[in-house]
Amino acid sequence: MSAFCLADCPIDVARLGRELASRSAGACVSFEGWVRDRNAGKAVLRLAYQAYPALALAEGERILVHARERFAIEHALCVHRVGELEIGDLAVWVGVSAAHRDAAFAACRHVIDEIKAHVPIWKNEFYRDGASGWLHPDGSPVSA
Amino acid sequence: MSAFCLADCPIDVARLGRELASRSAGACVSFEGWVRDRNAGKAVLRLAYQAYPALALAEGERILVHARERFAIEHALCVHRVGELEIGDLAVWVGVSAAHRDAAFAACRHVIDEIKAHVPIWKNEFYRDGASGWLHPDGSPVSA
Amino acid sequence: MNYRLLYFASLRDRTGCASESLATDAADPRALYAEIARRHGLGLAMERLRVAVNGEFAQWDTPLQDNDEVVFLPPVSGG
Amino acid sequence: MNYRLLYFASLRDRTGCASESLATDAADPRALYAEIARRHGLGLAMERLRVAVNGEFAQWDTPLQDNDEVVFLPPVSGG
Repeated sequence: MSAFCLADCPIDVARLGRELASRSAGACVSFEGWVRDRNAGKAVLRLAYQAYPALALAEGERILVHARERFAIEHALCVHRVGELEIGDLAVWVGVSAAHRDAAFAACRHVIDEIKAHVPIWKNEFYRDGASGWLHPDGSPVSA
Repeated sequence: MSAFCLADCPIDVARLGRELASRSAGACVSFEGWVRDRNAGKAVLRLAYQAYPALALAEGERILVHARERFAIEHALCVHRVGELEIGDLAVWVGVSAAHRDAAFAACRHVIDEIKAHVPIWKNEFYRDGASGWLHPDGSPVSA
Repeated sequence: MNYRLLYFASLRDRTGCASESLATDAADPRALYAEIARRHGLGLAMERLRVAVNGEFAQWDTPLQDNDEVVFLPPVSGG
Repeated sequence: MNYRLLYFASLRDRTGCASESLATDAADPRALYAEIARRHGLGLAMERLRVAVNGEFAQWDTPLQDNDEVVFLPPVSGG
């Protein structure tokens, strides 16, 4: 399995968690990004993620390889959803196992920050007022 | 359900994760402490946790209440195993949901650190060389 | 030269297409973006974008080859 | 006075019991620990322990009441 995946169906967190298992790991930290019902003060109904798959997979893999080099961790995995999501849905999952919790927390945080900053995936939010919009990483709208 | 529990059977992580759900939460961070096959250079075969239940439950609850006051989070839960555990078993689980990931990461880390430092639970490691020992928080042995 | 362009997010909405093939004299991504921005009326400044060529990040002045796949990437917002 | 003592971890192993009831003149946890340390031959210094009375952390000089439940807590090692 690649360490970074795109998924167009719900993420199976239990199965992913088992991939992190290791007899020498004492800590496992996971991050889940969920679809919130509000963003920047606007009521959100649902959202859609679009990805540029070839580059997203390469970038995601690069980020996870780098995390394994930089932190004393055993396994690091990430799955990002694409397509339509509802409020409460799991949009992105990052899991890291390590001998000790310092490295697991630091690497998990690093990976989600890097994924959000660099992987070519775009979020389109659909608002209760009928508007929709592609977002910047800081949550402000992009217009082309 | 109390926010802090002791469990003498395997922890149902999927069910606990559902307790963290919230339409206004965009981030969920969880920590799992697993039984490692080594500690301080010694090969570990299995371990046993003992708790002083009345005080452990009160202390655990106090730590989670404090976390909800200190961090901008929605839910925080923790379950700690007692009894006999094997290598790879889940010994302690902490889950935190929040609007944003900064608070979720910080609170999750804070909770596990406080649990390990203050809740009256003791770990007895059984080593391959036949020895066993109750441990200090720093991993060094306690002798009474 | 002929290029294949892929569009994502706001650029896909604005151009109205997920991909297009283009014959042009533009020899690097900078010139190519100027041309398609003019043709599609794109308002997103080049400084806000990154560019990828054949599935890898590239520079704005990287010389393009015939049949390259070129993608102008709006600011990402995954996670 | 009569106290009920609970023992955990290394103290349980050393005393060989999970709990015991004790009639003694010791009037605070400090005096009580000195007595049981002597009787059970405990080597763990009081400075390494905390004490709980009736399920709550207490001070070493908190006056004890008849029938209090007293627990001397070795350094914890959960997680």
